[in-house]
Amino acid sequence: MKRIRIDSTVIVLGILILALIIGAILIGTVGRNFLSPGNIRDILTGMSVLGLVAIGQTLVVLGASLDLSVTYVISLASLLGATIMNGNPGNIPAAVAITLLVCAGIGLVNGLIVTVLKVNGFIATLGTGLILQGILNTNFEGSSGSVPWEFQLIGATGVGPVPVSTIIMIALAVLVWFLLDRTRTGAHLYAVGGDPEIARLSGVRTRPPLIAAHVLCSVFAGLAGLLLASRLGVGSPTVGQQGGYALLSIAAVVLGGTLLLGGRGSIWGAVGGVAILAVVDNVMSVMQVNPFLKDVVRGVVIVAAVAVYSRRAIVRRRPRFGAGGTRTGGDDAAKAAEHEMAAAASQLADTTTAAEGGRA
Amino acid sequence: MNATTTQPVLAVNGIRKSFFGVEVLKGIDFDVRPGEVHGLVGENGAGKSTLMKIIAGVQPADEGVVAYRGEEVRHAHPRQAMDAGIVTVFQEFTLLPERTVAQNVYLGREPRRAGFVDRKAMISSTAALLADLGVSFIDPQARVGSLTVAEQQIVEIVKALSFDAQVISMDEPTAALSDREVELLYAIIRRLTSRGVAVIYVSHRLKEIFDLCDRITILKDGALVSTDETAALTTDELVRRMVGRSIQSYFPDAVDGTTVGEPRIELEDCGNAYVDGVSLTLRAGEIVGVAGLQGSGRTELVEGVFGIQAFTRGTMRIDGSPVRITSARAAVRAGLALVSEDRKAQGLALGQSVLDNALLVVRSVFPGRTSASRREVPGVLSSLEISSRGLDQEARFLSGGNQQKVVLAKWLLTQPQIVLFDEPTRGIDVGAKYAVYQLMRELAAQGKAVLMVSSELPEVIGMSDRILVMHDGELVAELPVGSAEHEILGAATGAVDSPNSTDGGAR
Amino acid sequence: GCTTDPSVAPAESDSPDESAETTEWFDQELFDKQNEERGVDPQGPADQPYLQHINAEMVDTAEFASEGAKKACFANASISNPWRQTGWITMNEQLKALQADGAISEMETRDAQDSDDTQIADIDYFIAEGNCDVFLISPNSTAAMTPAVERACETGKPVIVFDRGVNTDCYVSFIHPIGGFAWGIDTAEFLIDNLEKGDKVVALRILPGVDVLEHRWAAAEKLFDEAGIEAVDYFTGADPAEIKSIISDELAKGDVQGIWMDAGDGAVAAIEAFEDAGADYPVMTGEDEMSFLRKWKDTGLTGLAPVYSNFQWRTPLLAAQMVFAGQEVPKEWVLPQKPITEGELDQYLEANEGMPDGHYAKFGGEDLPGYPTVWQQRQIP
Amino acid sequence: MNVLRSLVSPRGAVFLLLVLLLIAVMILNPSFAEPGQLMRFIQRVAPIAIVAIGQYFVIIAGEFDLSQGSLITAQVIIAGNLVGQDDSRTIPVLLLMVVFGVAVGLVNGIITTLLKVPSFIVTLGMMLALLGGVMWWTGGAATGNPADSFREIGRGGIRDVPFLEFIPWAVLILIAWLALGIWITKLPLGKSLIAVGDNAGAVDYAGGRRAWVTTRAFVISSLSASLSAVLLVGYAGVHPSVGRGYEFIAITAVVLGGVVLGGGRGWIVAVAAGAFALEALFMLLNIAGVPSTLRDAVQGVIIIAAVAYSAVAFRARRKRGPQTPPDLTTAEAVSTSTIHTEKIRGD
Ligand SMILES: Nc1ncnc2c1ncn2[C@@H]1O[C@H](COP(=O)(O)OP(=O)(O)OP(=O)(O)O)[C@@H](O)[C@H]1O
Ligand SMILES: Nc1ncnc2c1ncn2[C@@H]1O[C@H](COP(=O)(O)OP(=O)(O)OP(=O)(O)O)[C@@H](O)[C@H]1O
Ligand SMILES: [Mg+2]
Ligand SMILES: [Mg+2]
Repeated sequence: MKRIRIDSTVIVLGILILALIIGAILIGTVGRNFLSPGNIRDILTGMSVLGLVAIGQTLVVLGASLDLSVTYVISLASLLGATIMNGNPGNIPAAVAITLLVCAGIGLVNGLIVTVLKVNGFIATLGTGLILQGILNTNFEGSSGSVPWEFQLIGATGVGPVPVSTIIMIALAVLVWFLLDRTRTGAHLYAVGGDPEIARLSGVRTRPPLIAAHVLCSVFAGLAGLLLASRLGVGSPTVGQQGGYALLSIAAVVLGGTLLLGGRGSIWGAVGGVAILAVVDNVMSVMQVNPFLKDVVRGVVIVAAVAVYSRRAIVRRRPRFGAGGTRTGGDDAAKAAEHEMAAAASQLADTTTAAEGGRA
Repeated sequence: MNATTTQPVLAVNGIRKSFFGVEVLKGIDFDVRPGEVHGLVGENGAGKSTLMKIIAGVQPADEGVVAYRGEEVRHAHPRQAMDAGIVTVFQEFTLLPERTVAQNVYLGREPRRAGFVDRKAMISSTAALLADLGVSFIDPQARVGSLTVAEQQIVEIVKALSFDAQVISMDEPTAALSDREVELLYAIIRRLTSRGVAVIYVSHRLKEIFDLCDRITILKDGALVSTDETAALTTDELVRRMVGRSIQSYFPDAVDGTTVGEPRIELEDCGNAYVDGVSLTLRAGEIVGVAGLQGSGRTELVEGVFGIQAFTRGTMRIDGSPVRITSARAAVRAGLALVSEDRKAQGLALGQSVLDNALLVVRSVFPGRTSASRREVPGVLSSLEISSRGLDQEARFLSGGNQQKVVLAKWLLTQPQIVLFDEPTRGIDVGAKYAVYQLMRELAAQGKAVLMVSSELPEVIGMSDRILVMHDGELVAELPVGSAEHEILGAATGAVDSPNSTDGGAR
Repeated sequence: GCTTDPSVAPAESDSPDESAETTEWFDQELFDKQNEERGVDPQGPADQPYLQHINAEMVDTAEFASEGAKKACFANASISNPWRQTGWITMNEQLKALQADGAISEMETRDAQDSDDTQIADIDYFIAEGNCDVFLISPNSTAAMTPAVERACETGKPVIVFDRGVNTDCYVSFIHPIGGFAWGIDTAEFLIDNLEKGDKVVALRILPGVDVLEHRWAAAEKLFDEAGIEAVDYFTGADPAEIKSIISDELAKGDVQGIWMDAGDGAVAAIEAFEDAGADYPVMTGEDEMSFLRKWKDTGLTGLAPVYSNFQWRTPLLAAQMVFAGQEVPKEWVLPQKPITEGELDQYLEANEGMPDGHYAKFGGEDLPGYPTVWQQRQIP
Repeated sequence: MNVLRSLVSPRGAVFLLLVLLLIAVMILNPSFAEPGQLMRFIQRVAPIAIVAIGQYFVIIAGEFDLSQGSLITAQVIIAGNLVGQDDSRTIPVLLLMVVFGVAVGLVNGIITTLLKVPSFIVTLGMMLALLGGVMWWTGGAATGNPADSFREIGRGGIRDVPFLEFIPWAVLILIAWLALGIWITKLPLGKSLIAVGDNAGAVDYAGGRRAWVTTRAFVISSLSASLSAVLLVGYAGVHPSVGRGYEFIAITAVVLGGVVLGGGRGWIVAVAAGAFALEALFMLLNIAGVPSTLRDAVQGVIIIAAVAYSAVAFRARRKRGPQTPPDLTTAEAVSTSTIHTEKIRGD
């Protein structure tokens, strides 16, 4: 009975595989090995930070909001983390905790502005982003703080060619997948993103899931910031802007098949989207493409990849007839249901009549 | 049945409610008793849905009290009402198309185990609920968007039943259902009442009201008219109280001087992905009805003619000359009009004014005629007796019937020659229905061809000069005026083999 | 099994608290050093400023001496502004010259597009996959790139850093012009000389947080302060529209006698704001970008064009050649950085005739193969 | 009284904000009240107001145009490189810019409508591709400012006008563009655009060419960006950073003007007022001497506050209902649930 629909995550995977194949060939033409450990590590490293941001962004987008403030949250987190650690390994737990708490606070503010003040997510987070930028510029002049060696290991160690940071990112993706799939908050987030009024009429409190999504999004941006601090060894007030993470993460999320209007999408799609971008970037870097041209290619790839499935994602009705007027048999189930429905009605009618002994 | 149990389970007293300073409920008293089906009727905009929403805790009343099991309650969120046992099937679907049946049914109160959603339990209890109703054809794990409208309505009802409800309000649950599913719903409701559940039932199909209800409350313009035992009312009396006047006949006779003329549109063996082998002829001055079960492809038929799902096979002629209509635009240019089935999704831009909606088609297709049409708007609107607060009023604030009239106005302004009506009276009240019927007769009298798709058999029988019946994507029969319901149903269910299905309408 | 980047080891040199205190940009020691270097006559060939050096402490590179054409790997921060673009063109022409000489076989470049994170990955990629004989690194930022540069040093291959520095001295040579403080001193002294006490200077800065730029303002602000010149600073993102609005608003508030810029971008817009408001031209310092020089010439205002010597883009490849030849190179290779004065203006305008507005007068590539068309047409590889 | 009330109403909020900001500017700097200064202010707002007007048409149709900023940059550089010092090229290059603007709008529109890629993504891609493309073409730097005849459009004006002293061309162009915009909103195209934003399905079933209608909105947006580029070339000169971030400024102005993101509602004049309010805010920050590092923060707070005010004031008003004249209230009712439902289902 389950009606099959080509899941957009599958399409994303397809595009990714295509990108990998083309990438491998292109890299082969310049005499390099696509699957060499160094190259794999380059791709995966490229995925880690954006991946973390995209995971958070997915949550917000599922809830039909947006978060443009992630760039500044990332910068702030890298600074907070690095300055609190101040080169002392003993400070790591406190630094991580305080940083994530502050980020959660920013997410909470975003969430409250969006849900309580009813400001559109785009504008709300554009505004908080500006505020954060002001705070960063006022309080930090250039990179500061110092990350102890122990914490730097997170950004520089790997299991074989797989960086620890990627493993952390994937592990968190699993966690979020679990959250979306197996918790009420997740289910309610899909509902609120799909249609807040329907969610409300169904008894869902519409604010908490969206607030939670914003909080988590900022926390994930904070994690990305900490990861960057670990890789950079210092905190930097511009590291978020450097990566253009806000728009790229939204692009990756949509590339991964999540509906920008909310209510549909998956975390794995977003990770796939990030992977596509990382592979494209890697191939272009190895090929030494002109940096300006890289942006052109990125732009085209993003649009083209989304175009592959966006038309397909809008399924209308099941066709009943094939090209020449032949029956596709797609409606057999519904046809069978007709009779079952009739049978069910009469059976129900019988039982009630029997129970009540007739009715006027 | 013991419908006269004295103590009401739910009672409302002196409910008042205003929107933007306009009072839409003017002190309503109303109660339901356990095991009773209480019908709530009234014209479009009478305030039925608003009352339901107040009971459901969706909107607060401005004044008045809601007493549940003898105690005054103030539900600020639908969830509170649901938990207390007051459950509502709203007029608009409250299902998320991207989520599965089980996820929708348990939305807001997913069963949990160790803090996590227990998917297995959710699926199995949804399956159990479905099985309890004898519905085995809906998969709890199917995406709701992939279900037919009727199946979605059943899911909606299942969702309501999944609560341990004492009172279930159903706001036009049958608007999207054909008779088959209505029967199923009847059975479900009877089973509920036999368990002592109280049901508030809102419908514009008076037959259902009389079939099902124990008592009937009539609202008019936000005020309570009467509450009576069903046995004490007749259809005529009910209608008189609803509209304030008596309507002699539901279905006006043809306007004098209406003559059936030349064929205006002819289809020969047309087909697309949804319908096939459609051959029919519509003549000037003729009203042709199309009957069929839900999902039999009637909407696809008119959408095919109108170019929305353009026919990929067969030939079409308008006024004798062959045409290819591959877009709605081409159809409008060729003189067609389609009053679509779903007013909110396809008919109106609800945030725009009455005037802008009325001019929607002219502006889209004949921009050059905009200013001329603009001058005609007041005349057309008043001939349809639209009651709005002015041309500037947003369409969303009109009641259903008035919205439908705006849709009609939008098409009349294009002066169409062939008018396709898809469920023209769905969800509108008797008064507005009558106006629509009269309009159809007038169009016919003006020599236009009218095709009407309807799920209400009395309407098809009462209005049509010929009746076409669809089954599973094909035209299976053509029946003459005055055919009986069982004949139509026979053809629609495929039980009776029609003599010749291919040229059903061509004669 | 676990693999740790071999070089990610506790940095011996830096103690935790040392690098934590970097929030104040002004650094008296550096200020004094650069102030002193301004006055030093550079050593080296007079007609090749890109090979000159100031107060150099030479290091022996015999260990790297070897025959044959070498592969250079260049981790570039970006080419996102006209200064870097001009330099990048020059560097590629220098590469062609060295390839013709047989010194360098090829240069593989990865461009980090202004991202620290990307540049770290770029350097790591070079270490793992690049087969590099020499690493050329133009760091995107100082502190962040330090660990990655150290990793490159660990490979035992020569590392040459230029433009911005790093907090380590594992490199063979660090090439840079005198620096931001010298710029700040040059410009501030010029403005102070040409203005009265109490005059107002509007400082148009590009963006906060970049050390090279911050040093310029840190020095200038201090000197203005001491000289009793009122100075207000703005970040403009180098956007001329923003610059014009800022100056217009300042002129609406009151007179402005001086303009200080930490770049040449947008100088024209700043001057035009005075023209449009009907105000007298200010005393102004821009940069040796052609747009400023040309406008300076047109208006005849009192000006100075400090330089952040663009010819430094030639030096790294030349240094690499010297290293492989076993010649000694300066450990810290301080290139001269002499502002263009009013007297030299015509000379530089003439020399750079036909160059685009975003070109830098002291690009120093006149003797390279593609001159002048490659720069005129701004052919970026 | 009525004026006051509509100023406080959500629809008029932007005008109130503008008035407050201008008063603040005048208090801090009385010379601003001089007509000449005012003209210069309008000249400065013109490029922003024009892109905002273009963005308005895209947003009421329920779409986004993020490529405006990059298009401005591209056009500015095209002008700089192609006109050069040759006056006679002014007209041909202007025509070329129009063609290029139309082409970019068409591509945005066609990919959005025919390939069904969300416009946020299409125009994001366009933003990257345009900027990268033009930088690639020019090697990052413009050759130089174009001839004065070209720059005159954005820089010059009618001088020695009694009382006003100086009327910049930009002011006249802005007035003309706004008038044109208002006129378009009254045309079938404008009405169709807002209907598409409200309910695309209804437009489809009414025989409207939705793809073409929406595409034209993108073309208008791109043309607005191109016009803005022409003014900016004159006002500021040629530089790759001219136009950066304009798409966000434009969207902010549109939202400040009370337009609902998602489409179907909004008034073009309020959008122009939104652009003025935004620029007045920037000016106030300059004049008040707010430290440059803090400006972004102040700007962020004010944007959120202004938009939140409209949203909250609207809800309060909706509850208060009775006191307000019916025509005003109905005009203000911002999207309710049903609309949202249709949108989600419709797409
Ligand atoms: N949210 C709202 N805002 C403004 N007016 C409303 C709102 N909801 C309902 N109304 C108005 O209240 C009146 C009663 O509407 P209601 O939906 O209760 O009628 P109804 O009896 O259910 O009609 P129908 O049979 O068409 O469903 C109508 O005039 C309607 O326009
Ligand atoms: N929401 C939906 N999602 C997917 N398929 C649908 C949906 N609604 C209808 N269908 C399918 O479309 C086809 C025809 O639908 P529809 O019910 O509109 O036909 P119809 O004969 O016009 O019925 P009616 O006009 O009585 O509603 C059927 O195959 C049906 O299953
Ligand atoms: Mg109703
Ligand atoms: Mg139908």
